[in-house]
Amino acid sequence: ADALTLQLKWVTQAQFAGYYVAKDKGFYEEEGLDVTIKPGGPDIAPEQVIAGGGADVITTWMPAALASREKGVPLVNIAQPFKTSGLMLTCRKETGIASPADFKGKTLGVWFFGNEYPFLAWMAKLGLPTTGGADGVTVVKQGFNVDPLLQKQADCISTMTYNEYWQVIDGGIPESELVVFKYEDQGVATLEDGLYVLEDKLADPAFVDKLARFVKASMKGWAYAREHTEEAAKIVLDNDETGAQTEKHQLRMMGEINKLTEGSTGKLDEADYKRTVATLLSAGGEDPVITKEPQGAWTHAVTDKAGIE
Amino acid sequence: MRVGGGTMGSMAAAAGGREAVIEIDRLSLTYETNDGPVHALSDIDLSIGRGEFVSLIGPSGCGKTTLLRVIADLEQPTGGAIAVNGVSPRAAREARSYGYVFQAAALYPWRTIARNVALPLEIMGVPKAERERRVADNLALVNLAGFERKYPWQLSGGMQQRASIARALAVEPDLLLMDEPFGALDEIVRDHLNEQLLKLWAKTQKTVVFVTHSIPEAVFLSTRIVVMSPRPGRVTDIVDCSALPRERTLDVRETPEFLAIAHRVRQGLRAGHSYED
Amino acid sequence: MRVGGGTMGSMAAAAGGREAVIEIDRLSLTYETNDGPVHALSDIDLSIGRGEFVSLIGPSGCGKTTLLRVIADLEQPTGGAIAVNGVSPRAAREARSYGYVFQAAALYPWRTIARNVALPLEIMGVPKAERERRVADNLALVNLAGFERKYPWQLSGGMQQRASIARALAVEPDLLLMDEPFGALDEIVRDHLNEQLLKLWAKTQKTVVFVTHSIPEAVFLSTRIVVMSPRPGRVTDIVDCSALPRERTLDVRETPEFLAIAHRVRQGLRAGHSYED
Amino acid sequence: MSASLAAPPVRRPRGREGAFVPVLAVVLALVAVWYAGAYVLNRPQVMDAFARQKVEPDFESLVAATWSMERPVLPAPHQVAAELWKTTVEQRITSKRSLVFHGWITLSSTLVGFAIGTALGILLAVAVVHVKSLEKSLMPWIVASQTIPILAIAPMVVVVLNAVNITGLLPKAVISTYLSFFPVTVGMVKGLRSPEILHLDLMRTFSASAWQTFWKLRLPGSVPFLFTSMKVGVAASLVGAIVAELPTGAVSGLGARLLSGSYYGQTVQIWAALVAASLLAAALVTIVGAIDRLVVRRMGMAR
Amino acid sequence: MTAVRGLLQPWLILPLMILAVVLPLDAADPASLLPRQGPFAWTALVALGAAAVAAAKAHEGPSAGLLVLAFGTVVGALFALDRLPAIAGHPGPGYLAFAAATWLAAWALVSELSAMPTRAPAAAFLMRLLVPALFGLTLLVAWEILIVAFAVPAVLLPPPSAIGARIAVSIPTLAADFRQTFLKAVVAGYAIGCGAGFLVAILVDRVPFLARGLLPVGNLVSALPIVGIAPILVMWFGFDWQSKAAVVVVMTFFPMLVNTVAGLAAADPMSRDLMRTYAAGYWTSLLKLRLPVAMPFIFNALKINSTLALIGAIVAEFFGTPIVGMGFRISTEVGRMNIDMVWAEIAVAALAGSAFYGAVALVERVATFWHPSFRR
Ligand SMILES: Nc1ncnc2c1ncn2[C@@H]1O[C@H](COP(=O)(O)OP(=O)(O)OP(=O)(O)O)[C@@H](O)[C@H]1O
Ligand SMILES: Nc1ncnc2c1ncn2[C@@H]1O[C@H](COP(=O)(O)OP(=O)(O)OP(=O)(O)O)[C@@H](O)[C@H]1O
Ligand SMILES: Cc1ncc(C[n+]2csc(CCO)c2C)c(N)n1
Ligand SMILES: [Mg+2]
Ligand SMILES: [Mg+2]
Repeated sequence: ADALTLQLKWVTQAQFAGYYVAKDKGFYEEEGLDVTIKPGGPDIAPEQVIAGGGADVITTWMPAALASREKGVPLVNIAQPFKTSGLMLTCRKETGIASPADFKGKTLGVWFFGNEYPFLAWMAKLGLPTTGGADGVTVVKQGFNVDPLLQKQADCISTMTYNEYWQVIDGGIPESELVVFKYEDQGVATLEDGLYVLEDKLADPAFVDKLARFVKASMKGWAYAREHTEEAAKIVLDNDETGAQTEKHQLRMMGEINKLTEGSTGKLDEADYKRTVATLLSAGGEDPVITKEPQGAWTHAVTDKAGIE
Repeated sequence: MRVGGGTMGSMAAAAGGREAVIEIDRLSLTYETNDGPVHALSDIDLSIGRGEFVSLIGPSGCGKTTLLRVIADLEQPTGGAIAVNGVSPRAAREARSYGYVFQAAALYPWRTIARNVALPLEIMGVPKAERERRVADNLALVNLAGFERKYPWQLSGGMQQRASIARALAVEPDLLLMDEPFGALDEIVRDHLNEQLLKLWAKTQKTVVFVTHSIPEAVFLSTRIVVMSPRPGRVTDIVDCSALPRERTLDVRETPEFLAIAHRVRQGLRAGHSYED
Repeated sequence: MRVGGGTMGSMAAAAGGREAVIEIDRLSLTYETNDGPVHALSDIDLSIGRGEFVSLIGPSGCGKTTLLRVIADLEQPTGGAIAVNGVSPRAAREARSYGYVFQAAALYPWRTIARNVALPLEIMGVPKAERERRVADNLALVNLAGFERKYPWQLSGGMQQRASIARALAVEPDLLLMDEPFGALDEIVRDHLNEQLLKLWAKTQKTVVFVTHSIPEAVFLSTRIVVMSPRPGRVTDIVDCSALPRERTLDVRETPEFLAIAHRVRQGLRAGHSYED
Repeated sequence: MSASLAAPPVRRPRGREGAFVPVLAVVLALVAVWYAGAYVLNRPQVMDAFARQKVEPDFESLVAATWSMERPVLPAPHQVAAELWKTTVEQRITSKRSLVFHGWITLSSTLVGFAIGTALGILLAVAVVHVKSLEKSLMPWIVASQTIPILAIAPMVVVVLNAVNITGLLPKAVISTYLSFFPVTVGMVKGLRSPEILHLDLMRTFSASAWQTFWKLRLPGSVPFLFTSMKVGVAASLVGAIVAELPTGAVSGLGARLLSGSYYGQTVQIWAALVAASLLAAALVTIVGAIDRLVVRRMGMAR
Repeated sequence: MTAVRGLLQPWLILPLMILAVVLPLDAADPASLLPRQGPFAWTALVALGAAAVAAAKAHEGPSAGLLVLAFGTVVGALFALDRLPAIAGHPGPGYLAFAAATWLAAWALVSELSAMPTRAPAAAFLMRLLVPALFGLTLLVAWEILIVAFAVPAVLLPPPSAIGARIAVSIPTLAADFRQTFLKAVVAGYAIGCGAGFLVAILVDRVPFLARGLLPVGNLVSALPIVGIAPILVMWFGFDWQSKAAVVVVMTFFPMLVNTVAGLAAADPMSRDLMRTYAAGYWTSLLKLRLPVAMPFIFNALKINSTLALIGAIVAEFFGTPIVGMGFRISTEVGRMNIDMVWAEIAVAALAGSAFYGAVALVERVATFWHPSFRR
């Protein structure tokens, strides 16, 4: 079987259920593939891993992928299993925030490490400086968890619909005391978990063929996960080597993830791409994510080859 | 061979009826080592009166240092009793009743010579001016004036030893415990310091317990000489020196009394040795 | 006052015309210290022939140890020239031409006495059986048989010093450099070791350079005595002892020749001192 | 100090005999402080919760609530103990839910890293002490190397090592090595230079080679420094192993437990892993200390 | 060492120079032989050859040879750097041989310099700076050549030139980060952590009950993993530098504790006996004897901690900070693939850490001048 290594963006969880399902259910095997899935973690930059030759395919967010492309890592999107963005800003109601207009002077928790681009784009759109002060917002780098909100160290924090948001709820704050702003609703959504490879390797038809089989099997995995939520969550749990995940948590995450993959065939929707690029270009600032329209940052060659419509 | 032994009572008598500064009764000390016990002191009886100058003499390893350390409460006896100034050695030590000159100089390398000598004075809270005076006086006494600002490792062996003598004298204690203080000094300096020590002793009525290997030195300085023998460390003879005048000059060493005493000490010493060839 | 000085040629003559083991020419050494230079050795001329027994005597701090250290290549002279066995001290040291007894015992606390004595033999690659024989012999010589398995801190000061002598002798060098080796020993042991050393010297034709503070010891042992004086360290007299028979017993100390030499040395020593009282 | 007599042995604090009662006392005090801390730190959230239910809590129910929260700021000791019990005794030790399993993963790379680190540290110290040019040129760079934040380069190290097909234990051990060799180097440079001048002179009179001087004098003389450094080194090694578990995918080991616990806000799990790591560290340091005492006794330097 | 110094490098340089002359500089162009590269190439070749000869003779005594060696090294390095862009990604064996020869010459130069006797203290001090600086410069040039010649992706490891350029344009950012991380978190945490370790060691020493109870428990904090405590401390002490200082406190505590405890046990029995004869109290003998003896150990801890503190503060910033600080910048820029900025911060950290360590070492030299390690 052809060997292929996939580097995930984050630790083993339902966010990557499609791949684990495809592996466990033998979908990859059916396509003649031997896929190794490497979990990620904080401080693992999949872009760096692939540049160093540690993986063949990576999952990452498009803003980070495009930024890397400008920095000399020629990443190309070959498939986009996630249709919708799950990123949002979650605030406590008691801070008096009801709409983005109320952000002024507040403290907002943001994930950095390449995840900050959508936020910066949004703030740029709102015209809020991120350097603190009464007229702007104070930004703090948020760690791995939702403590800043629970501890009232920040007025709002970044959350994913499928994960951190529920931790806030579990932390004892009822939904009624929360205000959430989905990036999707604010018109600053950017594409999340897509599949990327290095551009030069696409010149090899054998590699493209391998990728096509991989994408096909993966999408089959995602479809299976949507239909068998509980089984998929169970599979993820089995693959978690830390043994720290709980079933309740993964099941709920699976449900939320399924909402995000809903409507994607795997083929990148050019309109989504254009919207993402436009959002990023609008972010501006002294250190913009991307300075110009990227060229050749995506291809349909793989999905076409896989026979995906 | 035991000559000067006896009970506490007879010892006190030997001390000339004076108030006893040190009273030792059937004292013994055994060190435990990896290859069996070492009987460093065995059944020692000794009484030393106020104002006496007692020398300990004996073959190397016979327990002189150990005995001095017991008096100074640096070692715990494993048998018998001992009193210093009528109290336990510990109480005496805590009352700062004595000054001790170690067999090795034991100077602190981070202090200059002057500050090494000043160390006990600092600890005892002697005011600065007085301290400086005493340091200067005692360094001059041991002929180290001019070396105040040197560090110990910059001095010769004999100079280090003299510095440690100055340190003990600076304390001006009533009881002086000295472990071969003049071992590394040449004859001239040694004679000089012997005279100085005798003068000091006569003037200040100190009690001195003095370990030496030099028979003439012992006879010249002492009111009594305790001869010891090793394995186990015992007292084999106590030689009285009252035949010599109390005020002595170096000339006394030529007198027949002196030579007689020296001879007796030498006999005692020889008896304690294993090889007579 | 300079008596035994002179040029290299005359010194070689003083060495009795024999092949010179140590040749020192206008040697000087200055230590740099925090408060100015110390002139430890100044303008030393000395030649020592093969088979000689030369004692260095002088007031504390006059540079005896320093001179010995220069010969042993432990200190670099700041002026003049020196040759040991016809080569530089460094080459001589690297050829393991000498054994050195330090003023302090310098035993390694993690080695037993036997292993301390064996240390140089291990380093020189002496086979085990031979090593054990030499260790046992030399410990017996210094009367430390039975203490093989003790650690240095379990010995008395004098015993430590004897262990360090045994260590130097075990090397069986042709040239022995000894810095006050018998300083901490009682008279009896000292006499005994003096005789042993003299026997060894006579038997093995060693050359010995010997630092001591005891005038009788120096006279008893030496073929020549070098008298030094301090600040700066100089040679003030070289006393020849050929008036005494080469084979000596302790009785020689009563002879008029002996007393005459001792007197001359004492004069030289006294002249080097600052206080004549 | 001035060595007129054989340098006497180092006197060491008494061993652990009879340590039980004092340790128990200190641990009890610690637990008491911990309970108090749990109350104080968890109180605000508990108050909020009560306020939501519109109840006025009395002290007892406050205490009960602060000590039994599902997501406490500081879990109470018994919660951590229960979690520890659940993840050690109640799991097969081969199970990935067992802390013993994860502890072993971390321990193995700690030990490998520590062994290499100690050897490297001693080696560097020997080189620096013996080769003059290295002291001046290499030592500053050894120091500089330690100022590079490992977590920043750890991913790069792992990526590079992965690229040359070194995976599993070794990349983690490399990070452990990196952290643990430095204390050993610094301590040993000092230790190897600490013999008395007189003792070195003695070696010179024997015309001993540098190698002989090292084995027979410098090394034995540096023992107190060596073991002190090794205690710090083994602790650093454990920290390194745990830190290195993050960029290696954080799939197993105590570091992964800490991280995933943190990521999912499972405070009790974090604290259980923390306590496990601490116990492991204490055990390692204690073992090094025991070896220290053993060696010192064997060398005849203990009284 | 003398053998290495006198012989090894020159004898390796000469064959390498021959290889450099006969093999192509550019793997893509077999005709790119060094002798055809014009006067600069010839100058470099001759200078390097002269340097090799000078290095071979250097052990005969300090002389103008050192200048020749330095000149050859510099010219060789300049030439290697000059040709670097042309051969990027496809270095020829001749080029690599030339670079290796230059590197050997630099090595010889550094060992010659460090073997140079320096009597005046000022010159010795200068040497202490010059030698490592030269050594570092050599490393940087080698790094630049390797990275560019083998076309290592800049996202893995950028060449020093790129890092230098980045530093030049980012001074204000670097300064702000330095202020936040070093001047606030590190300094405060180091002082408190070392102080606490020291005080607990004294406490443990003073109260034997605690020595047996607290020391084993103290070992518990020895390896509190920073990954575990950093989030907790952020929770307790907030996002700003105070929580980083707290992490530094935890990290520096144990080395200080262990070293101080060991140091306090290091006084030899006779020195202690002397104190006993003075009936010196606990504090007196601590102050006058045991602390001075413990100083070398304590300085060990201070030195180890000087670098540990910096690592601790930087890593702690991975777990929640305001958007300034060296650790924040590093983790953020890694995610942004601005690896040159990451290395710029690392360079600042290395510089600051080395200076910190150097300062501690300097104080050590002054404070424990009496220790045998400083007396030769
Ligand atoms: N390392 C040193 N640094 C500075 N000065 C020193 C050093 N060693 C010795 N000296 C000085 O050199 C002089 C000679 O010292 P040396 O040890 O040779 O004397 P010595 O004749 O052996 O004396 P002693 O009989 O007391 O052992 C002394 O004044 C001493 O202070
Ligand atoms: N700490 C120790 N442990 C074990 N044995 C010891 C210890 N200290 C001394 N001894 C032994 O006790 C005996 C007496 O030693 P001590 O030091 O009192 O002799 P000394 O009379 O002072 O000899 P010297 O004249 O050589 O100094 C010796 O046999 C010695 O080996
Ligand atoms: C340093 C750091 N970076 C990102 C995230 C959040 N996060 C982790 S994975 C992911 C996308 C998929 O879950 C996001 C947003 C975090 N918690 N910590
Ligand atoms: Mg003694
Ligand atoms: Mg001397």
